[in-house]
Amino acid sequence: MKLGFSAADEEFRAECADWLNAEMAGEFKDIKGITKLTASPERRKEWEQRLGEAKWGCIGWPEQWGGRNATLAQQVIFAEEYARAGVPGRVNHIGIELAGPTILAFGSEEQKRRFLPDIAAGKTIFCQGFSEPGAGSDLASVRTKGRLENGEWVVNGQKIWTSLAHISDWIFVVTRTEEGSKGPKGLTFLMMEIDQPGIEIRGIKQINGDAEFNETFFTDARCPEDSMIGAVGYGWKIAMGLLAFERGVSTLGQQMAFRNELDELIAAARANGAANNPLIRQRIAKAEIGLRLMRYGALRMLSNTDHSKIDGAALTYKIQWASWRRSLGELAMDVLGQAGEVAEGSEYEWDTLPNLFLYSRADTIYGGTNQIQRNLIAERGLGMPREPRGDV
Amino acid sequence: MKLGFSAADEEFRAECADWLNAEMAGEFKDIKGITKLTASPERRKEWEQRLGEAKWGCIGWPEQWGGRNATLAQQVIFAEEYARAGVPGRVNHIGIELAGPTILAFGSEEQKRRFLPDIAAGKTIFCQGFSEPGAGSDLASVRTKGRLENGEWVVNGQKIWTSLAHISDWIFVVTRTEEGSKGPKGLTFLMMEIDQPGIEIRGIKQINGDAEFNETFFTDARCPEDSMIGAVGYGWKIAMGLLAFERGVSTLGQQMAFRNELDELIAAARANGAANNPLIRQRIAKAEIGLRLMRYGALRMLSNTDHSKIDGAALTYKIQWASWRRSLGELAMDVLGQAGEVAEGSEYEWDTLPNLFLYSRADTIYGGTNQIQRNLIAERGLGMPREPRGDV
Amino acid sequence: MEFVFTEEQQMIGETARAFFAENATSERTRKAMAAGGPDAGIDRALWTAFCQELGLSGIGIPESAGGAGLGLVELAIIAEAAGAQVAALPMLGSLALSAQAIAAGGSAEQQAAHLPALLSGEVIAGYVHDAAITADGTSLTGAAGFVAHGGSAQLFVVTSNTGAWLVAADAPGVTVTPLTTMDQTRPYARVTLDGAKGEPLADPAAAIAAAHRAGFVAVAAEALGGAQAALDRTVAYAKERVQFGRPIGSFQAYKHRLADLMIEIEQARSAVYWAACAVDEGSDEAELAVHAAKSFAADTFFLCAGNMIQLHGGIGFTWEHDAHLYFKRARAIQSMLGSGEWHRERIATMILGEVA
Amino acid sequence: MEFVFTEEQQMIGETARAFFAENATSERTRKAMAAGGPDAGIDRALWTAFCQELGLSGIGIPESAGGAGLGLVELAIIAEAAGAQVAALPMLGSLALSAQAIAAGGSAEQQAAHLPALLSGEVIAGYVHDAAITADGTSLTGAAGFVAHGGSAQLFVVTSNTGAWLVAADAPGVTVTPLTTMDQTRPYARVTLDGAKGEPLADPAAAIAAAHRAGFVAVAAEALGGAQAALDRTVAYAKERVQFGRPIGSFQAYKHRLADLMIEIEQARSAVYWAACAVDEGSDEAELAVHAAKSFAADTFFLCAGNMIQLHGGIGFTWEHDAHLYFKRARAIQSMLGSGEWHRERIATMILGEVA
Repeated sequence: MKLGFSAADEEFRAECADWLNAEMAGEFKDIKGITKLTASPERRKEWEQRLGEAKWGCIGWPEQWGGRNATLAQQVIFAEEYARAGVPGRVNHIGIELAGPTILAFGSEEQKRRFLPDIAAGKTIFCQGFSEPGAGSDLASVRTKGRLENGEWVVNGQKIWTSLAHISDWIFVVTRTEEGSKGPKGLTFLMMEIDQPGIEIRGIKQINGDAEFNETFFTDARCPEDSMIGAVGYGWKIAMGLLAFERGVSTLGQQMAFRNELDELIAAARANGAANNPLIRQRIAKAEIGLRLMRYGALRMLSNTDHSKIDGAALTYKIQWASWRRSLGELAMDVLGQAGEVAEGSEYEWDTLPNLFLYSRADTIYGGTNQIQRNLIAERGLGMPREPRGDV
Repeated sequence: MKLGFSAADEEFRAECADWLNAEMAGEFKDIKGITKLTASPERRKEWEQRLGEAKWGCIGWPEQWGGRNATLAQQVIFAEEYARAGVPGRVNHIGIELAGPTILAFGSEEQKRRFLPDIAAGKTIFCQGFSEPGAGSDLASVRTKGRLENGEWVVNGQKIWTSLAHISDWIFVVTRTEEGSKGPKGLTFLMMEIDQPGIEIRGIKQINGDAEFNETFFTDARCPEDSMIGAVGYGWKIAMGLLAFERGVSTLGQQMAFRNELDELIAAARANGAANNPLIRQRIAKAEIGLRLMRYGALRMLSNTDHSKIDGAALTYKIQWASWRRSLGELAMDVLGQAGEVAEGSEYEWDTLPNLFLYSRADTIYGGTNQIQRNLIAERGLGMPREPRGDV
Repeated sequence: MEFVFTEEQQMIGETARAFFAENATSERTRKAMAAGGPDAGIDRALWTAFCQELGLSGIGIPESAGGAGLGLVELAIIAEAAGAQVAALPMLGSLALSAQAIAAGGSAEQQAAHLPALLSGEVIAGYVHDAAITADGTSLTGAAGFVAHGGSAQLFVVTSNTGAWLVAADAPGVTVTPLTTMDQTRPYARVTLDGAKGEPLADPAAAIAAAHRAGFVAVAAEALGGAQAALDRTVAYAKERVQFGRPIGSFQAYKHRLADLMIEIEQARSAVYWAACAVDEGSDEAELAVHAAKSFAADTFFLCAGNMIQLHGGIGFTWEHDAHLYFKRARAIQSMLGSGEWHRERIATMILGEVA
Repeated sequence: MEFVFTEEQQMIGETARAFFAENATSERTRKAMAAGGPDAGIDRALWTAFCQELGLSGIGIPESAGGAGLGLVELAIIAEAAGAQVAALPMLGSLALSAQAIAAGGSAEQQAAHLPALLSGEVIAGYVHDAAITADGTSLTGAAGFVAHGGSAQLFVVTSNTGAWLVAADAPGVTVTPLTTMDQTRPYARVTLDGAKGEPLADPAAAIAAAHRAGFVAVAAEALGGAQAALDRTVAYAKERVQFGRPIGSFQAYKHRLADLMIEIEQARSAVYWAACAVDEGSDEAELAVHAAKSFAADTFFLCAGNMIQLHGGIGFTWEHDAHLYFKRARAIQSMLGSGEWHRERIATMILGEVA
């Protein structure tokens, strides 16, 4: 058990920091410090490509596919320095954290060649088509249909909560390809190009006035037969494997964004005197502790190579960060007082902290609600009886 | 809607206070201020009888049965003054609050004559035999058997958590009288005299070192046929009716005991300086608010004569006070600090506040756990689907 | 001692609930939210109907002052009904705070000059409170940052901790800056007084006390109505919505969450009507009760509205669904007129004394 | 950077867990709880076996001082295993506090004079800390109210905020009053010094720092072990116990409660080993980490132990069931060596500065 980094790691850290700081002071100065996921999409796609050119796009991937084969320590360091430099989040996070690893694990050699280098290069932006209206957290009840027709998959149906679909190039879709099948059986996992007549995207405006999420409609949308990952009927298995990738190194980058939010809150508390309030002090200390524990939980989970046992740190990670962030949003508002409830301009647009307060209500819902997370933890982590499906 | 009391009510209040204070300064001086349920049982039985002689035993009952036909306001006042005078809790609370009202509602005229005057006079102390080992909160799975034999009920089985059984004269028992019946069907409600060879009582030592609860064993225990309340097979209906009585005026007396506990906590916080701690101040204010709201919730519930609708105040009352008291125990320990964890003498016996901390862990369990309460609230109060029984 | 509604109070409640349920619809509220200028966050037609047709605006104002009599209990009943629909109305600033202040602390002339127009809805008043407002004769200087519906007001009741004045919104030295506000059903304005002329109210202490007590009780009642509505709507959704082949309301963890909300709401209900009664009856518990009601009901509403979002899943955090209206209103009620922490500290001071 | 146990650490953990599970049984612990005099709250045979047969008592003490080397990570592993069984042992006072203080701040002579007897278990030391203890030359005056296993100690390590001394329990001017303690597995004594002779430790600052860091980490680790055991035992019960015709673990609300405990425990685990590592590696996070670990793990344990009682129903609050041992230990850990509030305020001071 060792937490410190080696001298070589620290050199690598300096290299990351230098490069990132130079970029954020230079050509990409204009996007430094952006926190909103939907802001400046075109410039941020250019940033993805810049990362790709310099081989910083997916450093943990094999060199063959555009990565650097980076060690865990290096990945940790890059994620930390990335956020420390004020670089905005990756608009292709679905591509690099979910689609890429899925293709790496389950795709054919040809699919790897077709997709991985372009993802690593920041040229192919992915989004995810899992949830459907009427089946938010219940992935097994997918109704979007896929059928093979003349060597092409033809897809009809509707997905919802397809984050950033409006700026993406590809979508991966779980479809029901076996007529009359139910639950996790008969599902197939397809990669589809978005720019086609059969796919229509409509934004969903959220509580904070922004529209990150979308509804995506499929009307005889098409993709080639070999755009399927795995085999017909393997969709569930792949979707489940993919959920495991959600707990990768990217969590550390996300945490650094949380660090920035907490630092902004601390600055606000100092500025308006809330930092002298003993109750606020206790809550800030708790938030600080929670964030640190998130980091060390993630390091435990990433350091763990024994996959024979349930990894408690991994299993509890989603609810932990989502709950932490929701509390942070409430704390931020209590620090700001009524001033947090008014925006600067005439538009309904919110600064980091009030936006955190509003947006974090979604954190405990998407990607499996806190309720679903507790089911998983109790059933997989503690071996409690499974919640029965009904037949309504 | 009116909260104030009339001038006549205030006169009644003075009368109550005068009498109670005189008693607590005189013959019953030695029991003033006792808070532990198991302390000085013999003297407290004498106190029950003194109350009975002066017709203060069950003031809400009809005069015919030893009561005073007191109005709600009068009952509220008596309960408040009772606790204010430092009078210890009623050792016969099961008799006056549960057994008595049950007999009044479901008993025959002869049963009323046999039991009610003696309960009101403090001469018959009752305890309650509902829970069984292996079926704590699941009343419907009663296994204690009753059978009629030569005009007598013969009872075999075991009850548990029979509070104060060791100082009681009678026990009311729910028995399964229909061979092979299941769930709420086939149950019968019996009143049994405790002093008989077929009934054995063993104390259960609790977390605080005290033993208020008991296991009660029935081995061919007997009672006359007409010691049954209602009819054969009506046990469930009566037991359910009885649970409603648990939310009567006695709650106000209980609250005054809580008032005394909170006052003791406040005094301790002032004495040791914890009252200057802003976090403690917030928690004490919350406790004060919670106690007041308990009072006004109880007054809403007692004032409500429209029984056609679900009474939310009544339905949520148990979990409210139990949770409040558990929190108060934790607050008390935080006020006292480590000093709360050491006792004065060499015996494992605890002062009011540490005892509150320990004993209140039972408050959220007996009489229907907080979990059971939430089921009831969701199902009866909000009309949510019922939790299915299993068939294990 | 009878802690249930009288028949008259029940009737007022039924009338108010029916009125708001029918008229303060989501569609109309959203139109008011989107409006700018003096109509921002106000459904004008609803306000006129409430004041003039329904005639409930005078409740809690003595008949001698042109009101309908009755007291805070009845005012709370109405505020609860309005809160249940998150109605976009200037009820808080204009009636619960300003009209109460004038009725309690204004001279007969001041009452006659202003109350009829406030009660008819023709004039909207805003309540401007800041401890640091100073008066040089009748010339007022200071500012308050979060005046509810301040951008729609023609008249301000201005109070410091000791003084109370009437100030015309268009008087020289008055600057009103409407603010983009999280709760768009009750937008704030910043009101700055730079030597603005104020007409002193006859009894400023009475005005301030009445405004604050009525304000605390009114927002607490609004919170109660909002909390109950958030629960009711979530209960309805839980019965309909099917996930994993079952109505989501059949999941025990979901049920228990709903039960926890009901437990809080029942206490909030006791708090609101205890406080209203205590004020109406002049009980010596009144001070403690209004602080308890404001802090407890606001927290209850926030808890319920937050859970309303959570228990609706994805749809719950969309703009399209009404959950965010409740959520933002709940947050606003928590922070306005003193935070929960402030109100609890007042109570702590009553029972523990000041911090040594 | 590798945040997993080494093979050696895993082995130590397995050894310790097996030892305590086999030997620190409920029966033996209850015997120690009921004992009086110097054996109060100590299973003497267990202590001897732990120190001499198992030979784990020297872990965290440098080999140069007669210890087994290694660091706080290994000490935490052992404390976690002992905490899982609520073992009745003087490990905290004698090893984690006193021996650490002597090893870090004692001269070579002081180490040689005392550590062997402490590590062999022949001598039990108590740790007496109070900011107000004063020294007049080597004559100490003051008192500490809650010295863990103080009634069993032959030697005291006495510290104020600046000084550290060794005091023999039988020295003139030392009064030891054993106290009836809620957690009978770790009874307190009041130790009063009335001009008692103290031998100054060579480096008092090092002694105090080492004792406190090791003490915070050790009780945090104990809390972690206790919390996990409380959850494990409740999980086992939930699978067996049938109510309403179903295993109670099939009730979703019950499952979710257990899940919430696991979520906290996983964080507590990160906290404990982060803190232990940070101290061992001399990281500049160490100070923050030990405060985080103590406060977080203590609260986690209390939550888990409270739920252990609740989720066992009636049997959970009986004396006969072990739940109350966990519950009382958890409470004791919360209040000893600084409350959670105190530790969090230390962290707040690090990130926000002192209150202005």
